[in-house]
Amino acid sequence: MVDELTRRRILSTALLARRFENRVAQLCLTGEIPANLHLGAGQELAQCAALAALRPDDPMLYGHRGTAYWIARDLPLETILCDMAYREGGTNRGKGGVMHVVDPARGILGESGSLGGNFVIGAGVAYAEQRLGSGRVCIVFFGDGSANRGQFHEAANYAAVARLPLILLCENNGWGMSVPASVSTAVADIADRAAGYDMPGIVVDGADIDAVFGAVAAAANRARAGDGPSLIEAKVTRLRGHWLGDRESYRRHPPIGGDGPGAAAGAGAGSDGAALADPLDQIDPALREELERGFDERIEAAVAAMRSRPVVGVHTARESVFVP
Amino acid sequence: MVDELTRRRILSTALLARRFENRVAQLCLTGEIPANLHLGAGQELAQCAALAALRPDDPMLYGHRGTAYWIARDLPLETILCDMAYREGGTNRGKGGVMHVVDPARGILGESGSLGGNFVIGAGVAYAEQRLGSGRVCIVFFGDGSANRGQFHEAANYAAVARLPLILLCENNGWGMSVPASVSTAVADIADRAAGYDMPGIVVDGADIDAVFGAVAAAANRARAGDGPSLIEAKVTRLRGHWLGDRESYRRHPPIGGDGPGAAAGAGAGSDGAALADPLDQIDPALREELERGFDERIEAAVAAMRSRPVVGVHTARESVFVP
Amino acid sequence: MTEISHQTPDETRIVKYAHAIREAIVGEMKRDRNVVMFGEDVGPMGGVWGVSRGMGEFIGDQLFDTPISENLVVGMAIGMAMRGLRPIAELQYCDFVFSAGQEVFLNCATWRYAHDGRVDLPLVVRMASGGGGFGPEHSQCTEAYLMHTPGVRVVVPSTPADAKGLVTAAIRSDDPVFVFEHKRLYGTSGPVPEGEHVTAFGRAVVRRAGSRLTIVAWQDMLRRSLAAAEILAAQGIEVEIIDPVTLNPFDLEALLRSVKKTGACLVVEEAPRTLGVGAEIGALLMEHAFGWLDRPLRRLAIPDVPVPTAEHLVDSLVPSVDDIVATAGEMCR
Amino acid sequence: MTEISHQTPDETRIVKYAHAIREAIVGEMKRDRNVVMFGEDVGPMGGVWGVSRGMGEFIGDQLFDTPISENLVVGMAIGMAMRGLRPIAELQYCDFVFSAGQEVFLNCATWRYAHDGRVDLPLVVRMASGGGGFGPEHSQCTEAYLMHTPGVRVVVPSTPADAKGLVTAAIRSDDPVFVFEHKRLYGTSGPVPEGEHVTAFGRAVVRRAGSRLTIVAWQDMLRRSLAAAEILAAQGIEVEIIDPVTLNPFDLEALLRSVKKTGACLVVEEAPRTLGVGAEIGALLMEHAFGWLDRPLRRLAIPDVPVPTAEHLVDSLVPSVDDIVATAGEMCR
Ligand SMILES: Cc1ncc(C[n+]2csc(CCOP(=O)(O)OP(=O)(O)O)c2C)c(N)n1
Ligand SMILES: Cc1ncc(C[n+]2csc(CCOP(=O)(O)OP(=O)(O)O)c2C)c(N)n1
Ligand SMILES: [Mg+2]
Ligand SMILES: [Mg+2]
Repeated sequence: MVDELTRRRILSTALLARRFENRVAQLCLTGEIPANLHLGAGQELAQCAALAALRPDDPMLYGHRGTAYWIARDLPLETILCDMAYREGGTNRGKGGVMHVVDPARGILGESGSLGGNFVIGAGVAYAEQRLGSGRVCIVFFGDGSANRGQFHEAANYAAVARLPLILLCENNGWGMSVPASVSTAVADIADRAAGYDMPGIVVDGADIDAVFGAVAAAANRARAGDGPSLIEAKVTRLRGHWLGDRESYRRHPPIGGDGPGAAAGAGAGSDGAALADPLDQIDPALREELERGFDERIEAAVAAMRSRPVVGVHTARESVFVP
Repeated sequence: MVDELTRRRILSTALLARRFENRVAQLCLTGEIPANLHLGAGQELAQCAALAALRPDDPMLYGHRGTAYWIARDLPLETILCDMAYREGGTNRGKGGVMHVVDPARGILGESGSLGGNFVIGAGVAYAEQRLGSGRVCIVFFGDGSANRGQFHEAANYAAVARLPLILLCENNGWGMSVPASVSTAVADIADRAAGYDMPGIVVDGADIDAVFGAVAAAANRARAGDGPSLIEAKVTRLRGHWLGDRESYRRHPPIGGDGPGAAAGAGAGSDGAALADPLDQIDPALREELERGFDERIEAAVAAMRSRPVVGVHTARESVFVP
Repeated sequence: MTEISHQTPDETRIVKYAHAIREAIVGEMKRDRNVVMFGEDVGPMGGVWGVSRGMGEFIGDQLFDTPISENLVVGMAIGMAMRGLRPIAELQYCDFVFSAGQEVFLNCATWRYAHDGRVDLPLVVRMASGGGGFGPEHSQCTEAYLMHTPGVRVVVPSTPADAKGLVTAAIRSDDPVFVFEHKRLYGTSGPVPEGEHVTAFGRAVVRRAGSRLTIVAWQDMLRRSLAAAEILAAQGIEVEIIDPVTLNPFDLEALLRSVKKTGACLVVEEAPRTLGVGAEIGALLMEHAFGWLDRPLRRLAIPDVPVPTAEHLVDSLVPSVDDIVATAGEMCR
Repeated sequence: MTEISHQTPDETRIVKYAHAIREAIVGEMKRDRNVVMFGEDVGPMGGVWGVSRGMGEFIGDQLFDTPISENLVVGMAIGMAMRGLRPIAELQYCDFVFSAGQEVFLNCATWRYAHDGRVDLPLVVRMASGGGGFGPEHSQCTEAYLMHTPGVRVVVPSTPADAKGLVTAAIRSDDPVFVFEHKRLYGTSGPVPEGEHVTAFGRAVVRRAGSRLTIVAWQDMLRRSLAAAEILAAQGIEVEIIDPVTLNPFDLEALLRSVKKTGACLVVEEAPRTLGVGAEIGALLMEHAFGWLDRPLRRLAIPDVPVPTAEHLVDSLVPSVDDIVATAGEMCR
């Protein structure tokens, strides 16, 4: 069981990420920010609970879904916005945008834009932590669709052989862009693959903070003790389509609209046409109100700060290819 | 249980492949043929039993170990020798050598020189057979080491999803070149990975003809019935090192010499220093003698035929890049 | 932006590039049931670029989604091609030739050769190239890598008509063909012949005739070059613009014909300068046109950096209409 | 075959190329425990090319075998490099840059850039290139592909001394460096400085001075060019031979200096002609040496076909000493 303080932190981070994302979606719709975010709505609790179970500097290779990964590591909202808006004050000055937010001191190592890269790179990170005796654990977040890349296999096998301190955290939302898992993936549970690497494979409900936290904490203990990697699969819901603006016409039933920025940003309907359950709705309204207090001000302050920053100059495009 | 006729055919093919390989090794040692064969000694029974359970035109992507795959498909010894010797009369006229023997009418489709290619290409072949309703099954032979390539994963997953008529036949000899499976592979049984793709995974003793034949026959029935792929793992022994001439100095104990061409060609010692058991030794000597009758004459005739063929002309090097 | 002039002036049906590709695919699928297309999100969604949108009738039979498994996507195409199908594999971004690197550069390129032509690979790989806003791993123009690879054909349609004609020809080809579809062109329109339309490989097209300078460009750089040519014409400088149409085979004769006339050549491309296609054109001109050239080759290309994400950064790196006008102007001074 | 003349004439210790590479690795491993090397069969076996033979003392700590997982091998190097190690990954054949295509061409090349230099990748990928008898997927010289890829360094040592010096420099470099080790050179010998020896990147070396023609060649083609130069000298033709040493960075100044003197250039390389390194050299010469060139560039390379398996077929495709003599002779007539 997650202690109360931690639970509040997880909920608060997830709520902030959601509210922030909604604001980002608005900024995208007005054209102020380029609309290339993959919305994290529905998956924040799992992401935040997992990171809460790790140390603040445990290295991570994050997934492409949402902003909670960075918020959970206390990266200022302003910084994230500046990356999204290609402004000074972000982490990658227009070169990487929202795909390549980076801050090594916070364990945010960046992302492979081509899916699969994070697995093998994460194995290398874990190898380094092990060899340097840092006591750190590397976590790789990935979607169920990405688990079908060959790199998953190469990394999982070697991580197990070398007992690397690696946590493979699958956010299984049942979709790879427009393709349902049933069409792309031979097993319902990605965790079933763990047996093929002699590592633990655990399925948890991604909306269940205790379950996610517990599984990741156990995996981290195991990894720090030198007992090797774990595969954890959190079943999550992709509430609002693949990208901002995805109307999910590929779902069998027509999407059902909602209200608020989320509705504009995506469809929010299950493949059976039913509205999808939002894990954040389980939070007690009073607690939610309390936790969300001040969020809008923080977000608006970040937006204002972002707006005050200049767009990155074109000279940056020619920098950073090689170490000077 | 394999019927008597089939058993004799399997044994006879395996014995011929061994005897042929020994002769090839001699020709390599005298420099008449370039020495780039990966010796199949120890794995022939598994290879021949597997192919005996399939139809003669079922497509195959063979492995790099030995010549039994082709002999089992009645490719003339002379043809194989000509490919090895870069002479006219082979299948690839010096372009592919022993790595790329090909004869589509016999289901011999060639080989990916880079390991892993055969898995995904095999999936495509199986897809085509399924779609064309040919009733054929594609078999991919591969080593335990190759099972750590990402393509294994991508192909296994999709073959299971699409219920492709595919048999993944792992010849697990415990080695990938100089690297023992314990150092490279997280599971002792490659077949354990089948669960991750919801397909049957069967381990058989590669020296047990009935077991191999039975498993492949069942997998073929399954595949032809539209029930999808299978992973079969035959435990085999690599009797003579990775390549011709491999003295296996990387094994913990010094290699123990034997006699005959095999000894010159490789070490033939287990990692514990004990001599390895040759599965062909289980054959009743009288039966073996009977089956081997005429082999030497056939082999010598093939060698003579090979010698009578001209080395391929250099013009061939500029042909066959594109369809004319 | 200037539209690329059409090849068939009598043709009046105006169609989008993406639609023209779809027409080619649908036409060939109807003609031959062994034509099958697959890739990530090509089914109900119609592909990330919308090329297979509205092709629902083929789903399940000749059109299907794959897992996110690029090695498999290209590898399957190889296996299917060996056994009588005519596969069309879609990669969402042409950067992903490297995600299936072994299958593309080793297997596709060498299988037929290694097996002495006993196995043909009549396969097509379709991919989206170039553009801005997608980041370093989703924005490249990787055609030079393929052009350095013997054994594969490389096709770069610049007009909707060529898109239809080249994709049709690619599907009918018995060799592996890599089709680069430029992201900025999917939405462009132009005249496209109705019904069957096949564009031959290896025939460059003079997109604009002129006497002072030969510009070689394709796809988005061709559009920019045509726009630049208008501006240059207003300044009294008539440039000739050659669209190679296919890079393998490459129509050297057409290039030489033009350069013989103009005496100079400018290559404009959306790829890193070093060993971009322009390098080969430069070397070829040295070898074959040394006597006629009165000015050195110039290359406009991306300086040797990856493609950034921000569009304004991309714009600062990729040759612009202004860059072309300036460089061509200098060359004609 | 003529041995490549050494850079340090006072040095008399004669060492093999493979051994020189090992010296570099061992030296750096002793100097810095964060230097680790891994790959398939590099441990107890010492590598397919014997480079790590006799390095048993490092096994388990700084030297280890990996599974047959090329994506992992390069991907791990990236992750390790991010976190303070200095990884050296061995790929058995340089064709296998495509087996780890995504990691090599997308991740290695763009990670630092996409993340604005906040993460460095001090990694080395060592690979064996060229040769004959290994077949189309194990014989290529893939340096042009890497040279077209901004973000990675490309190193082509031709002498044992350079092998030691460049591998040392590669390990110390904070950028991803791809080291091409030529199969036909592993067994060649030459003088190699004892102890620490670092060869700077980006400085071409004049391997033979001459006035009539500049030949650019590296590795086995350099050896053949040197042998050809002897024959040409006997005919009274003195050619200058330039070894670029590294292809990225490329020493343009050295090339121009030589061509300014000789007025002509021949590139000899062991890769497909189209968009081989020679193409870039041709284009560069057009751009920078147009006025000095009195004869067109010539390129000797593999015609655009894959590398076959049979050695005599390979020999018929790869530029030979005779080819070089003939072409250089023609150019100097
Ligand atoms: C190698 C590669 N193939 C395809 C893509 C395009 N792509 C980006 S996200 C995505 C879907 C990913 O699905 P999943 O891993 O389940 O993550 P989710 O989007 O569901 O969070 C695809 C196909 C890519 N970036 N890289
Ligand atoms: C992608 C790739 N990596 C490495 C090699 C070199 N190689 C050839 S055979 C081999 C070992 C294969 O081991 P395994 O699959 O177990 O088959 P075995 O040799 O034991 O029969 C290696 C590493 C290759 N051909 N392709
Ligand atoms: Mg998903
Ligand atoms: Mg093995």
